Amino acid sequence: MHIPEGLIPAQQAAAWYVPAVSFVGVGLVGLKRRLVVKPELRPLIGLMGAFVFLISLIPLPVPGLGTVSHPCGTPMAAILLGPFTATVLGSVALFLQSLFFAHGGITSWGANVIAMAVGGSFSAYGVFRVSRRAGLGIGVAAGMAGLIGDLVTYGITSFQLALALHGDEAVLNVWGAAFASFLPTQVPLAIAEALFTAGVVVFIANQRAELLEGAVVRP
Amino acid sequence: MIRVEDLCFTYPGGTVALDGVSLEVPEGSFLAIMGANGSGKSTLLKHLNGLLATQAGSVHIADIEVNGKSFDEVNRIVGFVFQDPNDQIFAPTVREDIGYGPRNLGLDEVEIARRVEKAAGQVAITELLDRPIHHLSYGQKKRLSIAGVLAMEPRVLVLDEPTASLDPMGERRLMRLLHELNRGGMTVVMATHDVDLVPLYARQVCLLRAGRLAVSGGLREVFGDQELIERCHLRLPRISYLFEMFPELSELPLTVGMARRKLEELLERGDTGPVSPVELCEN
Amino acid sequence: MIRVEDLCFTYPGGTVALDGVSLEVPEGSFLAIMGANGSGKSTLLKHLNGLLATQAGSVHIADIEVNGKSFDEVNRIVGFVFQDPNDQIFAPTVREDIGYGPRNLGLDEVEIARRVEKAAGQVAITELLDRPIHHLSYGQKKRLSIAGVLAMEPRVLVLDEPTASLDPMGERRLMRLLHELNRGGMTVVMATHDVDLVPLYARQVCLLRAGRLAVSGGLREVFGDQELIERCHLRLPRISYLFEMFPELSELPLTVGMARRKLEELLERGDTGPVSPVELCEN
Amino acid sequence: MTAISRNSDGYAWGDSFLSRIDPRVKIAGFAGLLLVNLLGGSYLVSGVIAVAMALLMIAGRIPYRRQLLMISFPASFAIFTIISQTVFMGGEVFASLGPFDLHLQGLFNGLFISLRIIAGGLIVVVLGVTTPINRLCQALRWFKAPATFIEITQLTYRYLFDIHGEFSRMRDAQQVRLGWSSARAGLASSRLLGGSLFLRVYDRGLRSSEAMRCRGSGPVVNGALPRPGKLDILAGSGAAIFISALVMLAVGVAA
Ligand SMILES: Nc1ncnc2c1ncn2[C@@H]1O[C@H](COP(=O)(O)OP(=O)(O)OP(=O)(O)O)[C@@H](O)[C@H]1O
Ligand SMILES: Nc1ncnc2c1ncn2[C@@H]1O[C@H](COP(=O)(O)OP(=O)(O)OP(=O)(O)O)[C@@H](O)[C@H]1O
Ligand SMILES: [Mg+2]
Ligand SMILES: [Mg+2]
Repeated sequence: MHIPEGLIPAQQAAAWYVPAVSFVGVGLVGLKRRLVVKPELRPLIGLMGAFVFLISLIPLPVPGLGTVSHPCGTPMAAILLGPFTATVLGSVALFLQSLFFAHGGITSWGANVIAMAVGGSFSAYGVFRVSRRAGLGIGVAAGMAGLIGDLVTYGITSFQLALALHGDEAVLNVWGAAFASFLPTQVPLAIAEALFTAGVVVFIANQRAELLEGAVVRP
Repeated sequence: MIRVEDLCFTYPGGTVALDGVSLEVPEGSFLAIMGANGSGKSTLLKHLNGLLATQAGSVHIADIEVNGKSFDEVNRIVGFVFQDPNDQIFAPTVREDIGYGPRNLGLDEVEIARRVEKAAGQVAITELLDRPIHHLSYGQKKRLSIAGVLAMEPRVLVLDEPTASLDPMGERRLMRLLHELNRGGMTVVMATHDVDLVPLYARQVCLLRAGRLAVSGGLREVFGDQELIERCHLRLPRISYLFEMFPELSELPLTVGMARRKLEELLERGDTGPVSPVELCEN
Repeated sequence: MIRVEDLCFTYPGGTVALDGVSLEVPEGSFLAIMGANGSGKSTLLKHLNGLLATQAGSVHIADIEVNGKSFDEVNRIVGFVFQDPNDQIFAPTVREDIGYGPRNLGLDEVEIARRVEKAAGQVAITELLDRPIHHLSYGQKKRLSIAGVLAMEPRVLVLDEPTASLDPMGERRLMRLLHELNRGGMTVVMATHDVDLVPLYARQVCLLRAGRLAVSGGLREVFGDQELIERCHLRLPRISYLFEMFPELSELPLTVGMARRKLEELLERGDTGPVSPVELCEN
Repeated sequence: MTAISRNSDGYAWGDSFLSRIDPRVKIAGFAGLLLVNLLGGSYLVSGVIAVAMALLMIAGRIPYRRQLLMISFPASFAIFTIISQTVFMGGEVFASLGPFDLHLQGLFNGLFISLRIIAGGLIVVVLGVTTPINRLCQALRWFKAPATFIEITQLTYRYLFDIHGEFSRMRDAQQVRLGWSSARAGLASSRLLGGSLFLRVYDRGLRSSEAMRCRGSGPVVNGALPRPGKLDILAGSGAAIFISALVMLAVGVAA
């Protein structure tokens, strides 16, 4: 789930902004170069951005807490386009969602970028690469990437929530509690994300292998 | 068969697309809806099968009120052909796309196959049946989109510019097919910009202008008011303009057949040459 | 201006869409490409600006060979209007979409704004300039897709069925505009199914049949062979059929204007009534 | 039932005094509000902001069902906040629930943060719902946001409607041919829809990128914004006065 506007206190919001802006900045520079060399990448990038937007907007209620949760979509983007580009796409999706659906927020954008865009993309990409190197099939590798990317995102988000709302408890305890309380929703969600990521990647590998250029590290 | 009462529709952006349109289409009619680009034709048609939900006013098809609840029921009666074929076709191959509707009607496989063959034949795409749909030309997609609806054998056929992008022979075939189906009792409603075609086939015409019904009635009523026609961004059939050279005529002919009879009168000649193909369907 | 030599093209699915087409279009021509659905018109046009890469044969525009390397250069010369406007327009609003091409030509903002206004006026969508494109009717999208190309003021204009889905007044305006631009020196190539329109504007016609050039030449040459015309799934202009009632005529008239003169001859009348709008552009 | 009737940004393209205000003024004003909301540190400040935003929405005739829907997401977080604060904050215990002690001060703090969330959510909603994306991007460009970021934002936005459009068109086309009239048909149709959606949108995207290439393949750039007018100056000074008042309120409460 994206952390809404106003939840994180100002100092922490600012602190999350620093790494978020750095990652997005590096991603933007790389992406700009990519678009100069390969302008025909635009539709795929726009499409993935929109998919990340839509996928991370599918609300599923978390029982007992009143909040909603959702898959991320960044793992799939990271597999298809690389982690830095996926980070940019995630950050754009978060920006648009906060404006048009009050889903996430402007001051909490930095925190959300770190969790969903950076965390989701890089962990998924790493898992995908490692699994492919280890000789796993493309579907299995993508599924693992989806699963881990999703769980990492929620690990970071619950840490951010814990940090913002721990009150007088130790942060780590609250983190544990938050993570545990989201688990009943998060595990099925992570599995859904895994299946979805695997499905799309396999589908593309079968139908339009050229879209996967570079992403598929041969085992 | 179709009763539209006081229909209004405003799009989310604030464009008023329909503004109090009322219309009565008896069973077995052949109605042409005409009007400028953006005058609300597609919006009106999309109400006839519940694709757009009424905001004010009501639509009845065969005495069923069209709304979310009656959607499936209405769509068993009404077949709808979209303006852009890319909006309408979605199955992987031509055969599957045509068979989609019949299958959902619960027909058995033999009947489905029969209908697919028949509909494909009607729009002359039989040899394309096993092509994937993204390997079709635009006009071929257009034909496919019509076949998919014909295969459902609806009682009412609503078509949004069915002849745009068809080649002339395809256009003629389609119009004759519609004419025949209409004679067999099917109610046909089509939006079109082809003023030369309308007098050949339609019996009732309704003209939209900026979301309002400018006029509705028989051919003579509608095409009689040349000034209104032009205010609606239409024109008379080309053949009519030819006869403006005879100021003594009280009525301009609208089709080749009419023109011919008129000319024979004018020339006081009795002989009739061979009948040309465009005249055949003229009513 | 355009030289197509022995062009062949086979789609990945195995469909042979072009099979040895050669064509020479001098600067300042107005060429209509006609043919049945699926005869290869769009495929041919997409070669003229390098959208499809030649598989065999060659295409030259203004003596530049069209290929991947010359793509941008060629597209500064050739403006291309797609058959489906939904494929062509992509910017968020109408204004941005029209301005897209001029901006990429490196023009300054003032000039861009001027061109946007002018092109929007030419296709009569000035009052839609600030609409988002997904709030347009199909015909409005069609107009926009044409405006986006006009704003680039290309030397060659290639249009794939530009008049489909335009209302008759829009159609007439567009054709007159093309006629004027053509008079100003622009080379115009359009694929179209409208046989009634072609004789009014085009000076050269080329007929495709199953990927081959069936005939290419002036109006008389092409429309003279009625049997060939019908084998290509076309027909004569409607007005011509009217004159089949005069078997003594050696040549059927193709436009209202021609018909009128012919009729005046036949009736041996000298008086001319008021000139009708469709005749104005007749050449 | 169709895409068109559910276009979520319909309002932004409509005409209201809120959507006419220069987006730069709006962004500056709303950024100020966001900061005050976050730094103000009092019920009063966030409460006043929330009420003011609600009034703006009513004055701007933003469809109220949408308001509720939009604000429901941040509101759901409020519940979570209240629970966690009540449990984890120290201070006076007013009740206990199983292993957890419930603290009064935590409850109050939770309520305060919730109010801040609601106020913040409302600010963002009002900005988002009254500013068409292209004007927003124009303003962002003026504020020197990276060009690539803006371009990706526009591309993403455009494809949102492509996906949404393609999805709803396909679903409409299926419904019209009775693809959703029974559970079985619905299952088959949804499979068809899911399988084809990605490729269809991609194909459409590919075609529109071809079209872009024909016209020069640069990024879609918005023209410059017109100079601010009377309404903008009025709105800008209104916002400035309101924000200063809030700041003073915040300082007063803190003192
Ligand atoms: N993307 C594609 N993949 C495979 N085959 C195609 C593709 N596009 C067109 N074809 C086939 O190539 C042939 C020529 O198509 P083309 O689009 O050039 O026809 P056209 O003359 O433009 O027809 P229309 O009048 O319907 O637009 C047709 O038989 C068509 O089925
Ligand atoms: N999805 C939409 N959102 C907002 N406005 C729309 C939408 N679709 C159409 N409109 C507007 O509603 C009006 C009527 O549109 P409609 O599509 O019914 O016209 P039409 O008569 O079918 O035109 P055409 O001949 O171009 O197909 C137009 O002004 C159009 O701009
Ligand atoms: Mg329409
Ligand atoms: Mg074509």
